[in-house]
Amino acid sequence: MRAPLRFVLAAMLMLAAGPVLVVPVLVLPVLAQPVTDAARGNISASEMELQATLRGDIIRGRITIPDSRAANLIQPEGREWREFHNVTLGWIGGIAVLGMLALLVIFYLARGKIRMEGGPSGRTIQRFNWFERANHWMTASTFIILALSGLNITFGRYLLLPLFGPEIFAEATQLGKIAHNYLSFPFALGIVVMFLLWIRDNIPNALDVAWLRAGGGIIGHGHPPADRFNAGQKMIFWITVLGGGLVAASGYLLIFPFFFTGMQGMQLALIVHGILAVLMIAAMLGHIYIGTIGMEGAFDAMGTGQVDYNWARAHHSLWVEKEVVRARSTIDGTAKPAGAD
Amino acid sequence: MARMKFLCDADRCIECNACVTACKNENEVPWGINRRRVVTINDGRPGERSISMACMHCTDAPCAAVCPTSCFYTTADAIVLHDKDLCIGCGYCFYACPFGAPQYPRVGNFGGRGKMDKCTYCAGGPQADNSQAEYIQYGANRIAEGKLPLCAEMCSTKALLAGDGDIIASIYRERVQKRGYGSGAWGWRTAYRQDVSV
Amino acid sequence: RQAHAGPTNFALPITRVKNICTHCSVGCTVIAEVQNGVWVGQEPAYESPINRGTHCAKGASVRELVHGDRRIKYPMKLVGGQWQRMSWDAALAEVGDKLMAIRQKSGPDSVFWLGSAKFSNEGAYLYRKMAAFWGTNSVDHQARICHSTTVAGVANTWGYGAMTNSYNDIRNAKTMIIMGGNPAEAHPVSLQHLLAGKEQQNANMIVIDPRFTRTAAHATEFVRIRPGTDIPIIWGLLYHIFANGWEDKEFINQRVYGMDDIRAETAKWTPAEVERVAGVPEAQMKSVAQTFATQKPSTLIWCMGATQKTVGTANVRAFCILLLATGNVGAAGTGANIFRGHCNVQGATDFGLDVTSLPGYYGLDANAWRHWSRVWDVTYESMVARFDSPAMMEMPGIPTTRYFDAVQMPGLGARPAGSENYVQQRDSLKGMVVFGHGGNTVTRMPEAVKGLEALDLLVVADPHPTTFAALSNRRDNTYLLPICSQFETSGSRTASNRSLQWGEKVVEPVFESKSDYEAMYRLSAAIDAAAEKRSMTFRMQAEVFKLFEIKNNAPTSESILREINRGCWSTGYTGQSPERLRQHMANQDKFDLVTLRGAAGSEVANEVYGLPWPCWGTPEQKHPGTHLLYNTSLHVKDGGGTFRARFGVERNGETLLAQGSWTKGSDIEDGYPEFTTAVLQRLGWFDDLTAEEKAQIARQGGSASWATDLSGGVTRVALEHGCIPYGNGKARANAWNLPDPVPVHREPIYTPRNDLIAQYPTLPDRRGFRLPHLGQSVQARSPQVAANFPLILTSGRLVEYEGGGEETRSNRWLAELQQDMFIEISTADAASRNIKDGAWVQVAGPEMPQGRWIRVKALVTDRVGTGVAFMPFHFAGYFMGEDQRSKYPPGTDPIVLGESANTVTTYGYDPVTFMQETKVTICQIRAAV
Amino acid sequence: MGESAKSNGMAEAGDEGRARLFALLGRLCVAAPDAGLLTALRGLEGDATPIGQAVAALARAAAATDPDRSSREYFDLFIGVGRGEVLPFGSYYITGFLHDRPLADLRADLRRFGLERAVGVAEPEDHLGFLCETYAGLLAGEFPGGALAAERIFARHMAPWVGRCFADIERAEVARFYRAVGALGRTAIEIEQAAAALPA
Ligand SMILES: Nc1nc2c(c(=O)[nH]1)N[C@H]1C(S)=C(S)[C@@H](COP(=O)(O)OP(=O)(O)OC[C@H]3O[C@@H](n4cnc5c(=O)[nH]c(N)nc54)[C@H](O)[C@@H]3O)O[C@H]1N2
Ligand SMILES: Nc1nc2c(c(=O)[nH]1)N[C@H]1C(S)=C(S)[C@@H](COP(=O)(O)OP(=O)(O)OC[C@H]3O[C@@H](n4cnc5c(=O)[nH]c(N)nc54)[C@H](O)[C@@H]3O)O[C@H]1N2
Ligand code: HEM
Ligand code: HEM
Ligand code: SF4
Ligand code: SF4
Ligand code: SF4
Ligand code: SF4
Ligand code: SF4
Ligand SMILES: [Mo]
Repeated sequence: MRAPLRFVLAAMLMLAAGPVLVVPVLVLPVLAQPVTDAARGNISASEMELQATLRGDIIRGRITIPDSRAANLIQPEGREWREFHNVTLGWIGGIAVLGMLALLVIFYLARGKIRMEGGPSGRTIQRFNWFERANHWMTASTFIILALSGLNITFGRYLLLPLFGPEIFAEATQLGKIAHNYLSFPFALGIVVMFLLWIRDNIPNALDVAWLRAGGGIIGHGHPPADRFNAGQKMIFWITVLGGGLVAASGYLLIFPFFFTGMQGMQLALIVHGILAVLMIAAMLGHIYIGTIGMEGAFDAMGTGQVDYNWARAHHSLWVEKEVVRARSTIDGTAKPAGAD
Repeated sequence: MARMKFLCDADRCIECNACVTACKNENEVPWGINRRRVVTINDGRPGERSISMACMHCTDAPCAAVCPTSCFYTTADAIVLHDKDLCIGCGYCFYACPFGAPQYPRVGNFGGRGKMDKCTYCAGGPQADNSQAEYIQYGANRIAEGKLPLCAEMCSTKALLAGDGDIIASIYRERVQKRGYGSGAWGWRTAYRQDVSV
Repeated sequence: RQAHAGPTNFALPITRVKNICTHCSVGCTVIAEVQNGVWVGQEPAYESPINRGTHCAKGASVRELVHGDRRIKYPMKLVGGQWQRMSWDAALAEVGDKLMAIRQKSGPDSVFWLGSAKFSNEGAYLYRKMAAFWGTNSVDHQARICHSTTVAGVANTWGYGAMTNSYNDIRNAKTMIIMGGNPAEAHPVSLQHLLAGKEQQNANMIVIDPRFTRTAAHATEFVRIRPGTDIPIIWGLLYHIFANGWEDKEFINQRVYGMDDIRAETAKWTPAEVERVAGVPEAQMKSVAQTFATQKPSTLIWCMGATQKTVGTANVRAFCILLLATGNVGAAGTGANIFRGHCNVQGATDFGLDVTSLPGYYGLDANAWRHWSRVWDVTYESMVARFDSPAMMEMPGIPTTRYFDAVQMPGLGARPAGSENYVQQRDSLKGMVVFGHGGNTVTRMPEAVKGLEALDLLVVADPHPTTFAALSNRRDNTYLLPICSQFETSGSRTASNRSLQWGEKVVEPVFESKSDYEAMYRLSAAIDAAAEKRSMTFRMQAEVFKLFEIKNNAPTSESILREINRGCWSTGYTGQSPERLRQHMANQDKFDLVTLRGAAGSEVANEVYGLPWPCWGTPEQKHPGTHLLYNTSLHVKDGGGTFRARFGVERNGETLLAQGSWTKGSDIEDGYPEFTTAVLQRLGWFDDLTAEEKAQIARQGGSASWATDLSGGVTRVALEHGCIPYGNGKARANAWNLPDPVPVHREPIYTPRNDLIAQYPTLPDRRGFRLPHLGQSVQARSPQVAANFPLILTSGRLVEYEGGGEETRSNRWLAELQQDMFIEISTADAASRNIKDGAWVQVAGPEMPQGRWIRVKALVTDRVGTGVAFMPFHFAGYFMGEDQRSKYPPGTDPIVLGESANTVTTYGYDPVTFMQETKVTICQIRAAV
Repeated sequence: MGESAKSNGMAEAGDEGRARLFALLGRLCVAAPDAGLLTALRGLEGDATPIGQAVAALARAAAATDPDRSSREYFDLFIGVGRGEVLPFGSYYITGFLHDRPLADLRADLRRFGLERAVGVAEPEDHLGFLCETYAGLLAGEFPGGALAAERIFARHMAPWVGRCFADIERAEVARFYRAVGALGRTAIEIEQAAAALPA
């Protein structure tokens, strides 16, 4: 009885070395039953491990200490997670961040700074009040620190460790981790506030289709009509709200390890967190580009809160119209600070 | 140089927890940190086996691969150790470890974890051998004293073998040949990509 | 606080001190590394042939016993429900005074002296001696609740109540049955030998148990039985053995008496009946029977699953009979391998820490008292004067399983007319002195609480406060005396295999704790002082300690052992001098792993490790000790032996002496009776005695038996002639003096199989040990309550905890491993009760107060079969839901507390020893509300 | 003795003053103060230095207690029935276990300096009070070993834990009078430690 089993085992060993995709298909049916050493009722460690590896199962038992995680004897998915963290995330992160940077450089070189048509008018209009701006900057600054400290966790050991040596790097990473943990709170708060403040103006509608079809005016020259936020900005909004929300949610799973979930959950949370984070970073790079060197006049919206009338007309024609109407009524009616809605 | 490994002969292990307690005693490991533990699979059913598990000191150690601060190092005896001064307690090694070996004290904010702790193969840490500083952070350095891990030395049934991988594998192989059965070396496939074939 | 010590400072010199693990009877050597009187490390003791460096969790943690902060540091007493610290002198003075008050008013029998299997041999002997000088036989220890039935059953079968072989010798077995034992948890290091034997001999390892235990996991065959059906199983096996002629006819003819009576009884146990009663199918029974009888040598290993029963003695007898029928006694790889309990329960039993005997199993009759009076160098008459009456002197005392009944029942003075509810002594129990014993380890705890509360005086002398301190609502007259562990004193302990091992003091007793020796010595003085105050002439200290060397306010263990050597002829405890034992400890590495013999050319050449008793003659005669009892293939001087001829020479015309069997080189090539001076004379060997020996015998009255001859001459001459002094008899398959001469199955008192009660009833009500002993009248309740308590409840051990668990639950390394009291319940029973693994459940038993439950966690597992539940008994500190932590002296409460299994366990006692029934009762489990 | 220690008001009196301070701390940790000692303590005055302040607080605390109360306090704090609120043993503070390796080390040093615990004392030598008294005796030159021994005892056997232990006494629930003793002890240790840290 044992001899054929050993044969199966040997076969499996060879198969395991073969193409990863083929193995489960070939072997699973054979292994449907736990293979036992019939003479003594023994389980073969090696076989069980192999099956577990192939199926991604945990070999789990009973343990007397209360820590239920300790009851996992062998958890082969740790290997998959390692693969994700060291390889997949590296690639996705690398491509997303570096790719976006490269795109922006190319775009800048090709298109240069998008100028205000007709130059600044000199007249301004209030676009974001102090509260909106403060919240934006709180979110933005914490995001940047989160991003840098996060990226450091993923890439620092390759990029910074050789430069600074282990002590300094570990110290910095430790600080980064603390910052990452604590700044997650203002960041998450910012996301929530942004959501509440701006959701009204970010519901997608028919205008957005047109705007998108027209390429947002970035590619061409004409400016499709847009309300307070155009489709591009809405995308940033939704990326921020949804992506940020998920990053935060997954992040909190990570901050309170095993409080909400088990080992697989933790691994999944890290996968979600990592991928969304790097994608968000890429998206935000684009946003930051437009908000600064990419477009003349854009920064003011978040700087002083006052945008040039011409800029506003170009990008948010419908919004400007409404604002003008409202401004009049405000003057007529009881005093109400502009843009307070 | 020897390639140190652990091998738990599950046909001998009786879940007596001597290994676990010896580790606590020798390294003064605090409550809640279990460098070694015993897991019983198929509890209460024929084929029940208990396996004592700690860090296996893997070949191409996954913990080392994912550590953001690269604080792991492998000794000349192939023992996988880490430097607590560089550890930031992120838990990545725990997520990657196939054996759940890394352990964390509950300290600080949130569910925050302190420096990772794990089985050192009773080989201390990066400081000077058998120094106070080494002991405080890592426990005993029996390897430097020319001894083997206490968990294995005290194992009631001599189920837990520690020492040069080739030697313990041959001890195990001999046992299996003699008795005609054996459930194999738990964790070896995963840790060393190797099996003790008989 | 940081929990880090720093490594051992290698600059300081390290002394390695050897002592013995204080937990179980395996007797693992502990090597302590000591610097400046501090125990700094524990290293593997590779030299020991018993453990070869290894330990179980408990042994690996013993350093903590001396370092933990939860031991009691100072004597204290309860005053109005509050603990108060006091000095030793003050505490002892008060205790002495109160003891004398009880003695004066109610007589010496109103004090119960509970001793300990944790004592060294010397401590156990001393405690027994003290009780004798106090004038009572109510002195007991854990063997009562452990292997008392083994001792009774085995001794009544072939002579000595002890393990016949050794853990190491099991390596020779080809077949082993482990029945009613779970050594993987209870004797973990023994598994090293069992599993090595199993592997190297390709041996059969058959586990017969109601539970699929950690041991069963390693068995080649597991037989699941209904709890309490061991006799049906054994008889069922013998049914097949006799039916197929697999018995060892030659062995039976030569060395066994009464086997035909067994044949008749086993014939009733047809395969069908066995299956009906015990639940084991015929095929499995037959194959086990065949394996055991034909693949020899075979050994039977048992423990509490067999002994803690209303039929404990009968169980044990049945086990012995199976061994006898298959010729599996007295040779390597065979035998009754009785795994004993505590580290020194064997020694404590040997030294008569028992209500029926004086040291060395001499019994309580006048001859025994005269013998010991001579050893103690006091007159017999002076001893008689210490007792209430000569009758009380020879009457077995109150056993520990019933102390609380004896507190609550009136004595003869207040006996209600016609009532059987009385204690057969002047007055009920009033005072209790407990050395080294838990309070949660005896069944019927709700009754125990009442008994404890009714006591006038409770003294607990222990390293820990124990459950006794916390269990009841006592408010005064309760004293705690801090005793040091065996690592803080020296002495010998006898492991399960009868080997004596000497433990050296590792460190000085911590804080104000004192050794048992010192506590007893000073307590005696305090009693004397109290007597003097009352102008009583009664004195203890001068007499009890007369022959000992006193150093630092305590008798030395060496001098006590020498007195043991002088008196314990009956068990061959005469050859093991302190010097020889120390020599063995120093030469541990010279002993063979399997034969335990010292290597040729070494200091201990050919001696058996630890000089297992009997080690005949004086130390100078250098008897090697007896590795295997009753082994006729060796010369008696080399450790050979026969079955004891202790039951006479013939019965009903049939000889009780061996026929055609003798030890190698015996001058008498047949059976022979015990040696006495008269026998020597008849054999013409009397003049082999030296003049000195003759003079001593003359001083003793001119005649003596081998056991009472203080000169040792009778023994010496017998050995010179190749004869064993105790005679060459037959083992008894029929022990006519027992309630069931041939063991018969009797249903447990409480059983779900009420259909079997009529056919297999328990014994009728009777009296014993000064107390009423109810049988059938309690069993009559079973059918009435069965519907409410449908599950069988059994109990036992976890590897991490020891006994009542106060020591081990205070040890943070061990406590971490088992943090909650639990009950094992089968998946089927859990499912039908909607109970999830790890959830809280409530458990109640038929004798608990109505509507009360204990609260424990459910461990849903198929270790137990459907209809059976199991609880570990190591927990205490919760009592039917009440948290008793605050009742411990602050800071001495164990880390882990839990409900006690014995809150649920019920009435039921073995008729021979009053062993408690811990293994079979009934219960109900429900999800916690 | 370094500058900062001086300015803390400790070393004005030099080794002798320190010796007296530690002798007092030792005395108070070995046993509760009797009436005489309490009276003497009430008379103490302190300057504005941290030590002076702590001494003044001790004087006030002494005025607010009596021998009975302070001895009950001492008992609850250090002895207790099973154990006191504070376990004033070095080994326990350093390792979590009583009678562990630090005690072995301490005994080696004590033996080297020819010091011994009094007969009949059940507590091990790493007791807070014993160490303070020993340190005081060494500073005062009453015990053999001299300054070198004092330094060693302090650095190796007191510095790692005595401060924490005094702080625990200061915070202990049952402490009243001993709160002030704890504070004084903690301050004294902080200053000694600062001084020890200075380059010689
Ligand atoms: N860890 C640890 N080790 C110990 C001790 C300890 O407290 N803790 N105590 C020591 C002492 S004092 C002793 S006496 C020994 C005891 O050692 P053991 O007797 O081996 O231990 P237990 O767990 O009490 O019970 C043994 C087995 O009896 C089974 N059993 C229950 N009812 C029956 C029955 O009716 N028939 C049969 N055949 N089996 C039954 C139980 O299922 C259990 O598996 O252990 C010693 N060693
Ligand atoms: N339900 C149920 N109940 C059982 C059992 C069961 O299987 N089921 N098993 C029974 C059996 S077999 C036994 S043996 C008993 C065990 O029960 P106990 O003997 O009551 O249990 P322990 O807690 O081991 O008690 C030993 C005590 O001795 C103390 N001690 C240790 N060393 C020394 C020393 O050197 N001197 C002194 N004076 N004291 C010392 C320890 O601190 C401890 O308090 O439990 C019995 N109770
Ligand atoms: C240095 C970095 C950044 C700069 C310079 C910047 C600049 C700007 C500017 C100028 C606007 C106004 C656009 C308008 O007028 O509508 C804006 C809006 C916004 N920003 Fe940023 N931003 C930065 C970072 C971020 C980050 C990190 C986030 C999110 C995590 C973010 C989220 C948003 C959102 C949701 C809006 C509103 C929608 C939109 O206008 O696109 N910004 N930002
Ligand atoms: C509420 C918000 C967030 C929380 C609670 C959070 C929490 C965490 C935690 C706990 C980790 C694990 C490493 C560690 O312990 O330090 C982590 C990793 C990481 N975080 Fe965040 N984070 C948040 C937001 C962000 C954001 C906004 C970004 C990026 C823009 C980000 C990027 C990363 C990256 C890249 C990693 C490393 C992933 C890996 O290497 O697998 N995080 N985060
Ligand atoms: S067992 Fe885990 S911690 Fe140990 S070397 Fe392997 S991956 Fe690392
Ligand atoms: S917890 Fe520490 S050791 Fe583990 S991966 Fe993170 S930094 Fe590295
Ligand atoms: S090798 Fe040492 S550190 Fe590792 S588990 Fe064993 S005893 Fe603990
Ligand atoms: S000491 Fe040995 S037998 Fe016991 S649990 Fe550990 S590995 Fe298993
Ligand atoms: S408890 Fe028994 S088996 Fe365990 S170490 Fe002690 S003596 Fe050995
Ligand atoms: Mo026992």
